[in-house]
Amino acid sequence: MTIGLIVKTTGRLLVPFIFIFGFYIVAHGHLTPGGGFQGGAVIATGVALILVCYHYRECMEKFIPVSSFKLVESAGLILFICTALAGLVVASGFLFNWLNATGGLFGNAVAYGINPGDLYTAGIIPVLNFAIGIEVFGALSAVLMFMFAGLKETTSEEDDAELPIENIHKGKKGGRK
Amino acid sequence: MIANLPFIAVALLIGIALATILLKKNMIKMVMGLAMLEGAVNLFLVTLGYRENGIAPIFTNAPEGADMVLPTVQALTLTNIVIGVATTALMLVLVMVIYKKYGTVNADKMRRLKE
Amino acid sequence: MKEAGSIFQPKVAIVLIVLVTLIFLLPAFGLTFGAPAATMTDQYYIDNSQTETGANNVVTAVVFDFRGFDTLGEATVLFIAVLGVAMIFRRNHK
Amino acid sequence: MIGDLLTGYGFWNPLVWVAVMATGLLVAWLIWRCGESDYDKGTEQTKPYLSGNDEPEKGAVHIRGGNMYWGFTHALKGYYDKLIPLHSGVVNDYLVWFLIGVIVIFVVVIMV
Amino acid sequence: MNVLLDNLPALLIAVPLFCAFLLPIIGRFVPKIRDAWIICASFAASLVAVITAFTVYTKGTIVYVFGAAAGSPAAPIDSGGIPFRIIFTIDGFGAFMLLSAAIVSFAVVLYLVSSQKERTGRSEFYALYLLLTAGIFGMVSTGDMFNFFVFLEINSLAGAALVSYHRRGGLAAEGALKYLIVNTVGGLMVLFSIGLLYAQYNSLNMAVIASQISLSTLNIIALVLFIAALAMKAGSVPFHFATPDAYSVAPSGITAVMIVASQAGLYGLFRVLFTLYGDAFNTVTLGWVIIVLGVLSMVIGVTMAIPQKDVKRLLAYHAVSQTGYMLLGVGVALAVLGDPVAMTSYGQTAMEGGLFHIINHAMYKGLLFLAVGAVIYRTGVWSLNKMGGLGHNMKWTMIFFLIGALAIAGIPPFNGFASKLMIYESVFAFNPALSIIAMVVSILTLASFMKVFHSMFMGPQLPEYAEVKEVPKLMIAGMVILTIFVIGFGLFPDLVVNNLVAPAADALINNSAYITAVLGGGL
Repeated sequence: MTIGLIVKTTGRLLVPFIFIFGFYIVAHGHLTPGGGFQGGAVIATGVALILVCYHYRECMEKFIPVSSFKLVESAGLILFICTALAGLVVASGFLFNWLNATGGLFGNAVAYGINPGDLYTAGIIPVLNFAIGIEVFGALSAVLMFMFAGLKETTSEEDDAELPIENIHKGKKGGRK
Repeated sequence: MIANLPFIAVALLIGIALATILLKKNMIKMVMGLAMLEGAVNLFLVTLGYRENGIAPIFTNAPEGADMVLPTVQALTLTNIVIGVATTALMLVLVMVIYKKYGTVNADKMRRLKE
Repeated sequence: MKEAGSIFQPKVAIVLIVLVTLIFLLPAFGLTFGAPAATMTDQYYIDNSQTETGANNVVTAVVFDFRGFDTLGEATVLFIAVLGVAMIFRRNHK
Repeated sequence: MIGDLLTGYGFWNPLVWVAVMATGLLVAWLIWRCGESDYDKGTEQTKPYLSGNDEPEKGAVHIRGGNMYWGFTHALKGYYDKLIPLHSGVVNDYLVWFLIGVIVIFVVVIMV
Repeated sequence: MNVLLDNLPALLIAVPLFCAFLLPIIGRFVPKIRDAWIICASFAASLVAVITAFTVYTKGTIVYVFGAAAGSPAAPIDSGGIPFRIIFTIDGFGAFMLLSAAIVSFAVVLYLVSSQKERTGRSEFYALYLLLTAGIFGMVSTGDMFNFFVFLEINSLAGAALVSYHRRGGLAAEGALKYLIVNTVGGLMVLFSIGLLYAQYNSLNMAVIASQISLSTLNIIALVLFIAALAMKAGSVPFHFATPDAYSVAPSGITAVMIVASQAGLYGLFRVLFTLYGDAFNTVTLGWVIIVLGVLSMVIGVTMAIPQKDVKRLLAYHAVSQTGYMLLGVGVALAVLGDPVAMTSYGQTAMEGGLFHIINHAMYKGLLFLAVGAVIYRTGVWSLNKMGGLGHNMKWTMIFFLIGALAIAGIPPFNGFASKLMIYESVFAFNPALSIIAMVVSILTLASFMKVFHSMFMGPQLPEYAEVKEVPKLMIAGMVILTIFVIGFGLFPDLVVNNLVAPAADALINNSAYITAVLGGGL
C-alpha cells in the first residue's frame, strides 16, 4: 500500500508546528494548563504522524532508529533523578526545590495572588517538566515504533527453551506438550 | 441524589467496564474494558475535587474572588492516566505476541496454562 | 480435550456485575458532589504553592513539588512499559 | 537458656535438638559398628535377588513423578473432579472469582 | 557521609532507579561492564536496605519527608499539623520486609547473571529486575496511600514484563498477560478505595487517615476492596488463579523475587488491616475473614500441588499454600486484637509466627526455585515425568533442594519448623481444628516434596542425562546465600524472633505508635 503525496506533504508541514506546540506546553507547565506529560505526549503525536505518513520501515532506516528513542527516554529520566539528587547535595533533601527564589536559574520569587505569570519562576519545576517531557516523548515514540515493528517481524522459535539450544540434550527439548 | 449524578455515572461506568471485561472473550476488547475501568476511576477522582462554581487551580490571569477546585485529585488523575497508558501498552504488546504464537486472541483458547 | 471455556454462565457473571455495581453506587449516597467534606490539605496547597514553589499552576506544583516523588514513580512506570515492549520484541540473534 | 524459642505452651530449642540427634546418630553408629563385617563389595552379594530373575534395565525401575501419588488422587477423585475444572485458565473466570470474593467479604463484613 | 545516612529512605529508591535508568545506555555503549554493573547496583540497593532496616531496629521508626529541607517536621505547624508532602514511614514491620527483600534480591541477581548469560535483551531484563526491587522497597516503606498505589503498579508491571522474558512459544506471554490483567484490576480497586478515603479525610497520609477513621459504609467498601485486591496480589485463594500461571513460566530466579513481590502485597494487606483500620472495626469478623482466606489457601494450594506434573507449577501452588500459613497466623492475632488477655497468652505468638513465616518462606521458597531452575537450566525439562537420577551429576543442587524441601515441610532444625511450630501452638489455643488443618497441610507438603525429590534426583542415572554437569559457580553462590539464611534462621530462631520479628509484630499491633511517629502526638 502506498501513501499519497498529499498526506506525506501535509504531514511533513504539520510536524514542526506540532513539535513547537508541544515544546510550548512543556515550557509553560508551571504557568498554564499543561506540563511535561501533556507536552511530551503532544510531541509524540508528531512522531506518530510521521510514522503514519511514511512507511514505518522507511522511517526507522532513514530518519530515526528506534534505539535512539530509548536513549532519549533514559536521558530524560536521568535528568529528573539527577535534579532530585542535586537537592540532596545542595539542601540535603531529596527532590527539594533548591532553585526556587534564589534569583538564579528559574529563580524569581512569586507573591501570593493572581498575576500574569513569569516564565522565569518555580525553581526546579520547569527543569523537571523538561525532563519528563523528554522522557514521555521518547517513551511513547519508542512504544509506537516497537509496536509498528512488531506487527510485521516474526520472532523465531529458538528462544522457547530456558537455555541456549545447544545445551539441551537431543530429543529432550523441554516444555509441555 | 440527582445532584450526585457524577457518582452514579462512575458506578455505571464501572459496571459497563466490568461487563466488558467479564463477558467479552476477545482479549483486545478486554483490554478496552480495562481502559474503561481506568477511565471510571479517573472520573471518580476528578469528581471528588469539584467545588461549587470552582475554577481551575491556576493563578495566571485567574478571575477575582472565585473558589478553586481541589488540585490534589487532579494530580492523582494525571499520574493514573500515565500509569494507565503504560499498562495498556504492555497488555496490547502481550496480546500481539499471543496472537502471533497461538493464532487467536480468544480468551477461551488462551488456556494452555491451566489446572 | 474438549474446549469447555469459561466455567461460569454469562448470567452468573451478569448477576455479579449488577451486585458489584450496586456496591459502587453506595458512594453516591455518602458523598456530596460539589462540596468536599474536608479541604485542609488542598487549601494549604492553594494558599502556599506560589510562595513555596513559585508556580502559578497549583496542579503542576502538586505534581512536581509537593508530590514529586509520585511523578518519579510514574515516569518509572512508563520506563517499565518501554523496557517491557523492547524486551518482548527483541531479536534473538545478536 | 540460649536458643529457647517460646511458642506459647512450651519452648523449642534447635541447638539441643541437634545435640540430641547427633548423640543418637553416634550411638547408632557405635551399635552398627559392633556388627559383623562380612559384606564384600563387587561380589554376588551386591546384586539384588529377584526370585532368580535378571535385574531389570536401570531406566525401567525409576518411578516417574506423575505416577507417584496416583492412589492419593484416585481416592479423592470426587474432590479433584470438582477442584481441577475450577482452574479453568480463562482470564474472565479469574475476575469473576474476584467479584465473588468482593461480594462475599462485603456481605460478611456488613452483616456481622 | 552524614548526608547519606540522613537520607537513607530516599536512597533506598533512588539507587536502584538511577542504576536502572543508566542500564540501557550502558548496554548500548559498554555492554562489557553490564554484568558487573547489575551486581554492583543490586548490592548497593540491598546494602542501603539493610542499613535502613538496621537503623530502624536500633533507633526506632524513620519518618522521611520528600521534597522538604533536612530537619523539617513531617507535619508542619503552618499547615495545621497535616503532612502535605509524601512521607516514607519505615517502622519495624517495614524494616522486616526490607530485610527479606534485600537478601533475596541480592542472592537472585548472582544467579541470574550466570543463568541468563546466553540470552539477548539483557539490558532491559536487568533494568526491569532493579525496578521490581525498587517497587518492593517502595511498597514496604511508604507512608502515603497514593504512593503505595504507584509502587504497586511498578511492582505489577515490572513483574509481568519479567515473566514474559523466556518466550516458551507464547506460554510466557500468556502467563504475563493473565498476571497483568488481574493485577491491574486489583490496582484500580485499590485506587478507588484510596479515592473513597481521600474524599472523607482529604489526606493521603496513612497516619492521618488512621487517626480519624470511623465505622461508616464508605470505609467498609474501601476496606473490602483493599482486602480483595491485596489478597489477589498476595495470591490467596480464591484470587490465586493467576499466580501459578505466572510463576510457572517466569525465569526461575525471577520467580524467587516474585515471591517477595507478592509478600509486599501481603504487607499492604496487614498494614491496611492493622494500622489503617486499627481497632475502629469489629476485628473479630475481619480476623475470621483472613483466617478463612488462609485456611482455603493452605488446603486448596497443597491439594492442587500434589497432582501437578510441571515442577515449577507445583512449587507455585506450594507458594499459595504457604501464604495461607501467614494469613492464618496473623488472622488469629487480628481476631483477638481487642482481647488483651488472649492477646498476651497466644495472639502475640500467632502474630510473630505468621510474620516469621514471611521471611522464612522468602528464603526457602527462593532456594527451592533457584535449585529447580538450576535443574531446568541443565536439562531443559519442566515435566517431572521426564526427570530422574539427577543426583548423580548435580550433587550441590540436590543438597540445596533437599534443605529447601525439608524447610518447607517443617522438618527440624530448619527455619520452616520454628515458624510453623509457633503457628500450630498458638492457633491451637484459639481453635484446635485450625491447628489440625495446618498440621495436615504440612504433612501433605512433605509428601509432595518427597515426590519431587524422588522423581528429580533419586533413582538410577538416566541415559539421556549422562552428560549433565553441575551448574556454574555463580548460580551456586546465589543458592548458598539463601541456604545460609535457611539454616541460620533454623538454628537460632530465638535471636531472629526477639530481634527482628517481635518489633515488627509490635509495630503492627500498636498502631498509635505509628500515628505518633508521623503526627508527633498532635491532632
